[in-house]
Amino acid sequence: MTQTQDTPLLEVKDLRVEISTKAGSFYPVNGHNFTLNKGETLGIVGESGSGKSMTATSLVRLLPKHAAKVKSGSIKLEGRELLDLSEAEMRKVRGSEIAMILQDPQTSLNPSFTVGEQISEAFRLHAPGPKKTMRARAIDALRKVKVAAPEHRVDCYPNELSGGMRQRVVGAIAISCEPKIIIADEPTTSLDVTVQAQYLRLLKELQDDTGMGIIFITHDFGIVANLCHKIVVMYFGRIVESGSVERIFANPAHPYTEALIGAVPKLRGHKGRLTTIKGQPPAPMEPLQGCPFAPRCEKADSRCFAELPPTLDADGDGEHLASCWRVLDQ
Amino acid sequence: AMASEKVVIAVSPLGADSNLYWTTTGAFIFPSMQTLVGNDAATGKYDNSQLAESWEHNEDFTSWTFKLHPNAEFNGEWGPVTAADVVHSFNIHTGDDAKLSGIKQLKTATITAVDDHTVRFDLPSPVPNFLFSHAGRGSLVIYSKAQFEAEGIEGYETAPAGSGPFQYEGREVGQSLTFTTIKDHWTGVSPEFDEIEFRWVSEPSTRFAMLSAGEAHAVTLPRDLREDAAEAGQSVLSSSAGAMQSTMLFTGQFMNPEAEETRDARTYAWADVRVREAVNRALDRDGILEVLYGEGVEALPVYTMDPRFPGYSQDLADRFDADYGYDPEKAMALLKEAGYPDAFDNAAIPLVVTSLAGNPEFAQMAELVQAYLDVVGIQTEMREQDWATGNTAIRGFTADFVTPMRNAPVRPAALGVQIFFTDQASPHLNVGDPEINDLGAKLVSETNPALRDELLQGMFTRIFDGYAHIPMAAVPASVVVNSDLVEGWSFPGSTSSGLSHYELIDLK
Amino acid sequence: MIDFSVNRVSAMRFWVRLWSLPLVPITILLVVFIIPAFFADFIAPHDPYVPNLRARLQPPVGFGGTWEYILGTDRLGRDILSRILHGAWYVLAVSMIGIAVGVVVGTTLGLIAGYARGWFDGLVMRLVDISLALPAMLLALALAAAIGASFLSVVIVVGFALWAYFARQVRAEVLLLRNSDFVARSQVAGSSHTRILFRHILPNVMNTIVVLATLQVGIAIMLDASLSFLGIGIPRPTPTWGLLVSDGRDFIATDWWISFFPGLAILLTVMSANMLGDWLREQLDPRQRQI
Amino acid sequence: MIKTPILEVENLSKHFEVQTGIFKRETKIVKAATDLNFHISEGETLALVGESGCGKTTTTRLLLKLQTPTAGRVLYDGQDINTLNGQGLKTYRSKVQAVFQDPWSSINPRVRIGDFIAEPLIVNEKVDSNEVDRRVNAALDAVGLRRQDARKFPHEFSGGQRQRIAIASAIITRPRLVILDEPVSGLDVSIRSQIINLFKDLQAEYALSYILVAHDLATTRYLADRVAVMYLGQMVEQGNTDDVFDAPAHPYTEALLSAALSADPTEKRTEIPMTGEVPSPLNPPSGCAFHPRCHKCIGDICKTQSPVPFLQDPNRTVSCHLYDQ
Amino acid sequence: MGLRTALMCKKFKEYAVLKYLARRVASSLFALLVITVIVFLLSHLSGNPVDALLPDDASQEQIDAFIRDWGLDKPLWQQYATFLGNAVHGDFGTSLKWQGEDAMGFVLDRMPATLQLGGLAILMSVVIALPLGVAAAVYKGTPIDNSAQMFALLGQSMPNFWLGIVLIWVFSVWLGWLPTSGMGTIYHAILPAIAIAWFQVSALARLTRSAMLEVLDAEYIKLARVKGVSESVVIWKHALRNAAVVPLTYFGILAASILTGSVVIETVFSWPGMGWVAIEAIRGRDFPVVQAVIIAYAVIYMISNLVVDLLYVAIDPRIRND
Ligand SMILES: Nc1ncnc2c1ncn2[C@@H]1O[C@H](COP(=O)(O)OP(=O)(O)OP(=O)(O)O)[C@@H](O)[C@H]1O
Ligand SMILES: Nc1ncnc2c1ncn2[C@@H]1O[C@H](COP(=O)(O)OP(=O)(O)OP(=O)(O)O)[C@@H](O)[C@H]1O
Ligand SMILES: [Mg+2]
Ligand SMILES: [Mg+2]
Repeated sequence: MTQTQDTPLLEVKDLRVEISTKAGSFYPVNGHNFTLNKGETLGIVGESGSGKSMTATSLVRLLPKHAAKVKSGSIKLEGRELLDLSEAEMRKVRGSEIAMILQDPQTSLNPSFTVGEQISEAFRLHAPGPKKTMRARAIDALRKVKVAAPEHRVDCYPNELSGGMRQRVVGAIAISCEPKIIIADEPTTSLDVTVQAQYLRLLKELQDDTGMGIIFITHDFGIVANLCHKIVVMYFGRIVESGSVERIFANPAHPYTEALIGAVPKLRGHKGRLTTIKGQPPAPMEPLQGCPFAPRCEKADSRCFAELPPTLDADGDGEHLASCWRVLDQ
Repeated sequence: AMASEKVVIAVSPLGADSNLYWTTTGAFIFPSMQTLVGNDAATGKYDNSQLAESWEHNEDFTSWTFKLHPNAEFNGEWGPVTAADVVHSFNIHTGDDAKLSGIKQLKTATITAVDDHTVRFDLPSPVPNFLFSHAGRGSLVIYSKAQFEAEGIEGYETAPAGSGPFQYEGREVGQSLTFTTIKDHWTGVSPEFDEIEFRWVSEPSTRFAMLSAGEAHAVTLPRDLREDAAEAGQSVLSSSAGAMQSTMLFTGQFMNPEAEETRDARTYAWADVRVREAVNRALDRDGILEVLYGEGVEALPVYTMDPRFPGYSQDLADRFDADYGYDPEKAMALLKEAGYPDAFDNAAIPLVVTSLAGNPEFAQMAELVQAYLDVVGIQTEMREQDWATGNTAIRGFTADFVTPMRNAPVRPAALGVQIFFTDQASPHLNVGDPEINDLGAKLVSETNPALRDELLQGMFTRIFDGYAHIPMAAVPASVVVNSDLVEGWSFPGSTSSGLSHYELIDLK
Repeated sequence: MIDFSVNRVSAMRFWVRLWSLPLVPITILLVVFIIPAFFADFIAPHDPYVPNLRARLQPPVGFGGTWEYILGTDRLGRDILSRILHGAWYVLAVSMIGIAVGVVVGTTLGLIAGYARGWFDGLVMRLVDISLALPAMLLALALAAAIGASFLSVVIVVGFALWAYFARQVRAEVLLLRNSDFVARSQVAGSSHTRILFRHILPNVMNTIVVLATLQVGIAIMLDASLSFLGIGIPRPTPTWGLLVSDGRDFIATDWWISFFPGLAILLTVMSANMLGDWLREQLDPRQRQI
Repeated sequence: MIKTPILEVENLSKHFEVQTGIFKRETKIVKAATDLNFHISEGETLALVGESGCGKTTTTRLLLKLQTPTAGRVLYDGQDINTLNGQGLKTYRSKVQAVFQDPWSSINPRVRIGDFIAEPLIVNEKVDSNEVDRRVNAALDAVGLRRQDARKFPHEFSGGQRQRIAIASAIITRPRLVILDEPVSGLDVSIRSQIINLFKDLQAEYALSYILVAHDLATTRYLADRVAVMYLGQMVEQGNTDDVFDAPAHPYTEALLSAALSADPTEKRTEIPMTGEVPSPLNPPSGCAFHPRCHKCIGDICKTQSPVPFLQDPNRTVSCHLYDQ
Repeated sequence: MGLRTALMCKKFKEYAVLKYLARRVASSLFALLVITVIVFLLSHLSGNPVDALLPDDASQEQIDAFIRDWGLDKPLWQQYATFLGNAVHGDFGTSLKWQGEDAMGFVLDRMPATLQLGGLAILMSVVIALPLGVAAAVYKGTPIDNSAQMFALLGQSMPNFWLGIVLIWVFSVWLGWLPTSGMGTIYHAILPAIAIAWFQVSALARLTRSAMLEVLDAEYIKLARVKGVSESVVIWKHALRNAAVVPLTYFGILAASILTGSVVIETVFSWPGMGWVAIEAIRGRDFPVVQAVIIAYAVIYMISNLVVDLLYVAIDPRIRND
């Protein structure tokens, strides 16, 4: 799993996104640092409201217009700074270089247009051509994502398809222009286990074919464990731990990560009590001192309440980072 | 005038929109139609400007003979106007579907064509005012018999041939009615424009706007707007003679001594003459009339009495100020004497106001009257109802203190007084006074002009002295013309719309 | 599925909400509508009914008029300001009672129809159709003629014109609510239909009713004005705003103030009521669509 | 240990008529539940699993008497619940409670928490207000909420707390059976385990029985004693959880389990690929409903004949032609 | 799907449409029946045609003859039965006020005028309201939004007759751009259409705004943006196509309000349509025409609702292919 490339596919440095509302402002993305290499899958996990989707949308610069904006940091796609691009240039990047798959297959297709129209729109924007070839390419794309009878389905409206098929159409749109990165924001939460398994298999195959990088946002540890190479764990707008899947599952450095893993029942194995995390995450605008997880942390001491822990190297090789004072103690 | 000019007159829509004059209570068919007798534009007097060249009657007014103009002819190739046409018109005007009020007299008559150009009407009883049925409001209009025979009633419905100075051109139902000028009319009168169009526009302000925008040459407007129009530089033209009288009437048999037991205190508060006088005394007529009609409108001593007709009593006119003058103290004293309001169960006297098309003054009049009555302590209650509902209420005697009404005084006094006060009237209008009824009955058979005058005066005096109603004003008809387009126009105010003699419209 | 989480969000921002109270429309409503409605007797400078023939057609201050008659006088010399102030009560009464009639009838029918479904639902929906298919104005004319134009007839017409909207909206909402989990839970708990209807469903449609009612104030006032225009409104001399505007309409080009100021009162009141309604809707139920 | 069944379900079916097509003019039958047979005993947890739309919720609604079955019976203490009335019904209502999936929509936002929790008590039992308060407090204690919370409104609580409130309300009448329809899928990962633990604790304390509907197989395995697998309205397999999970008998159960992802990267899984789409319940396949997706389909019999339940052992039934012979 | 099944499907769909139509028409007919009863009763309770049509000094014989001619002496239910029997054949009797005119024929003659005006008003309100609502939604919370909402609100806050008269004075008299009243050229229709439409613009624009806001929040809009679709295409193609369904549902009410509005506005502008007829007829107690005109209004309303339903199906594939 060692990627020996000089420039990573995507490099995010010190990214901060600010949301300002009438009630005040806060940072749902607060100093993110991570990289994604070719052919790699990065999982972003964390509980609801921790800023996962904000991270994803800031990468394609589609933050809610008036409410949110990137405050600082850099997003480099193969060394090119995305934050400096004009809106028109950015539009070209979207779809053709970075694609995104959204959470809900029920609602992420436009109900008023046929599947074919929606797929070929993506083509047309990046490689215009006559209607006929567009249709042919849409059918191709559908075939690629293993939709049965694509010639027929291409003229269907989204409501005529099942949930799993719809999600595959969304996938077809995403891969239509062979992007370098696909960002998938909880793409399977509303799918059945069996359908989910099919879909994940499909994504893996596509990744193997094209070597694209995938950023997978989820709170399902099953997916992370099965699909991802690297994990980023978010809590309250911050990355609290990052590293390879194996290392983090085997040896979580942050108590939050540890608790999350322990809270999920295993399909096989013990039936003892599950670990729980007491309380709830703080409200976005709550004034905080120290580690935001400290109030819920079983292992917090006075230092945790006093000072925000910096990002520390957990294993000493720079591959496994965590922001917890306990790392220093190990 | 310009080469091809169309005169546009915007008026509020009449009750009915029809070419069959006898079935309506008023219509704008007149420019193309004629009656036997005309009205002088300047004085309103009967003249021979219409189809009859001359007329005469026998001693006791039971037989009237009319001689037609020998050269009169229908427009549109329907030939000369003959006695046969008059007979034919008489027949359709007295048929079952006839609704015209003015032809009531005709119903009892028999008609004879004496010769081609002479007709005679024979009446069972003396009718001194018979000319009224042939001139002005609600009179016999002469249709072409030839057209009827050729085309039937549909012919009249689509384009009735008349003998007037204009030819019927067409009608947009609910919208307009158009006539074209006849270039060589048999009377020799020739309007200086080519077309005339009547437009039905309900909203006075829209009519005013049409006038101001130059879209209409002439419009009828409520008094207030007339004033405004005059201020804006338009000309207000009034009819040469009074066109309308307005009054308020009490209803019920309040002067009938025999009805004493059956009337209840509420409905018959005014059965007491003191209350009636008090009501009259409470009103500042000068103030009201000035507000409502402007200057120059005359107070009316007795409704249906008019200087142009027999029965006019100068004495009553002279006494009017003294007997009906504004005197709230006296009014209050009278009411106190009569025991009002304490002696009545119900203090509120409903004041029913009907908002009649074209008479927005009535609403204001009612408000003013109510305010004045309030001052002397008579509470009234206002019901704004449309004409029909108001009439229903009156007929059912559910409206007690009643409606401002109007009627054209071109109706001879002798007719009017019967219609509004005696047992000849509709039941609800009959005040039930034996004396008035008695005089009225005598009047019917009396042919001596002097005696008739005396009888009428007697009736008027009785009404006047008994405070049998609340007379308001004699009002001329008026029209507002665009002063940039129209020089002048005189009309006597003898039709239901008040407008006539369109051929006399003088353009700039 | 109804998103109940909005309640959580909006409650959290209670103070924020208070801060964002739409002060302008509320102030206008108070000054133009509510206060005059109750205190006209004390604040009106003149008697609204008594004509003063000596002071006819005074223009308003600033247009050649005097402070005696700030907004001018009408054709009969009555003070426009006083008439507007006194008229407020009638406008308030007509709109409130009319809306109340609409709310009570519409909500009751909508509630039962949505909950019981079946033939009753079908019947109510047909009635709604019928009521929408009859232009309110024509019905008003016929009704006014039938029972006579009066305060009562205007209230009935307003109520008739509005009930169907309430019935429809409430029914639609009840249809959603009756399938909601909390209703199911209450059924599981063994609650009776009445208990479910009045304890669980009705409180949850209250928001909608309040919002809709606020938005209907404008429609009610407009309807009242139109009825006056047609001569079948509250009878004169009651100075309802509709009548004032309607009476003055002939003089828009000349003595404009007669209808302008009552018109302005209507405009301000309706606008403010609508703005308040919008605000309420946003606060109470952002998903509610405008009808 | 032989436990007495609380609830016995016999040949239970529920068919819906739905209008489809343009303008909803075509009536079709959705067989949401067909010929179900199962029972639940004192202190036991039975899980219903299966794909979306297979009829799990419908089944629970039938048990809760929210809908009336098309055929079959639900017996509570030997009595058909659809013939219950009066006191019998009240007893049933107070002894069988439910917790639903969505903590946001299952609590009336306009009712105080205390009143909400007390509702099953108030409508079913004659109790005075002191007793109500006492029981509400006890319920709040049991689910780990503060007593002061009774005066608050639902919007003041988070999802996890709301689910606790729903649970408090469900246990206030001391029910014997609580039906849990996806009680944790609406909750965040970090909260989920709290609630799952709470279910376990309550079961231990009150000897509750649970019927659990869950998407998540891991949660099912964790909580359930027995599991019933449903496919398109039919019960395909039933048995003790461990038996079924360790050695699934029905091909569908097998495929379902193989598709589940374990939150353990070291665990190897062999996925059994299922072909084809999930069929629409409006047009269920003929014969065995699962045959178009089945990897063990044995030919015509699967396409033409519905399999009958086969009793492998007293605790285990399977409906598959594989076991017919 | 084989060709045969496809064909069968098509046939079935046509059949379904017919069946649906039949059901809708039947329910509309029931509504109409109820309306006839209401209308019949109301107009009979509301004063006597005798008083409207005969002069105040009409004689008793005249009145009697009139009553006999119009069957006003029969019991009410008999009058209704006769009325209904005739009405089914489109025969509402002859107008009392417009002599000799067939009541329904007369109303139908006026109908094009009203439809023309109403059509223009609908067109105007849509043409103005849609962009306004879209702009307000896209620029939510900005001055554009505020002024759009203000403009819309203004229309809802002015009595329409008053607005009509002001329009006449400003645009016809003072500016002299348009004719004051009457019917004729398209120019005649502009002012009355504005007077009717402005009120509707408000409701429609606000509806469009809220629908757009909802749609703009939808995932598929995000997806379109993610694809790299430009903002204008996102708004006018992806969003509006879906948002437009919501205002469409409002069309039935829109039609009703426009009809109601036309009653007043036709009077102000002397527009000889059904509204004008309605008022004149009711004022004149012209039973046959009153009945005909209200039924005609109801029919227009119901047809427009039916059309909206069908349109709805045409526009929204979710329904079309359900
Ligand atoms: N448009 C917005 N305006 C204001 N705050 C927002 C907006 N969108 C998101 N937020 C806030 O930003 C924070 C992060 O939200 P985000 O959607 O990224 O969370 P998430 O991790 O994706 O959660 P979930 O798992 O529920 O999708 C949350 O507190 C959320 O309330
Ligand atoms: N009231 C109803 N009318 C018509 N069909 C219904 C109704 N309720 C449920 N169905 C149908 O019955 C089938 C079973 O639905 P049910 O809700 O029981 O499934 P489920 O297993 O709970 O699914 P999920 O996991 O998605 O909650 C589905 O096809 C559903 O569409
Ligand atoms: Mg998210
Ligand atoms: Mg379910």
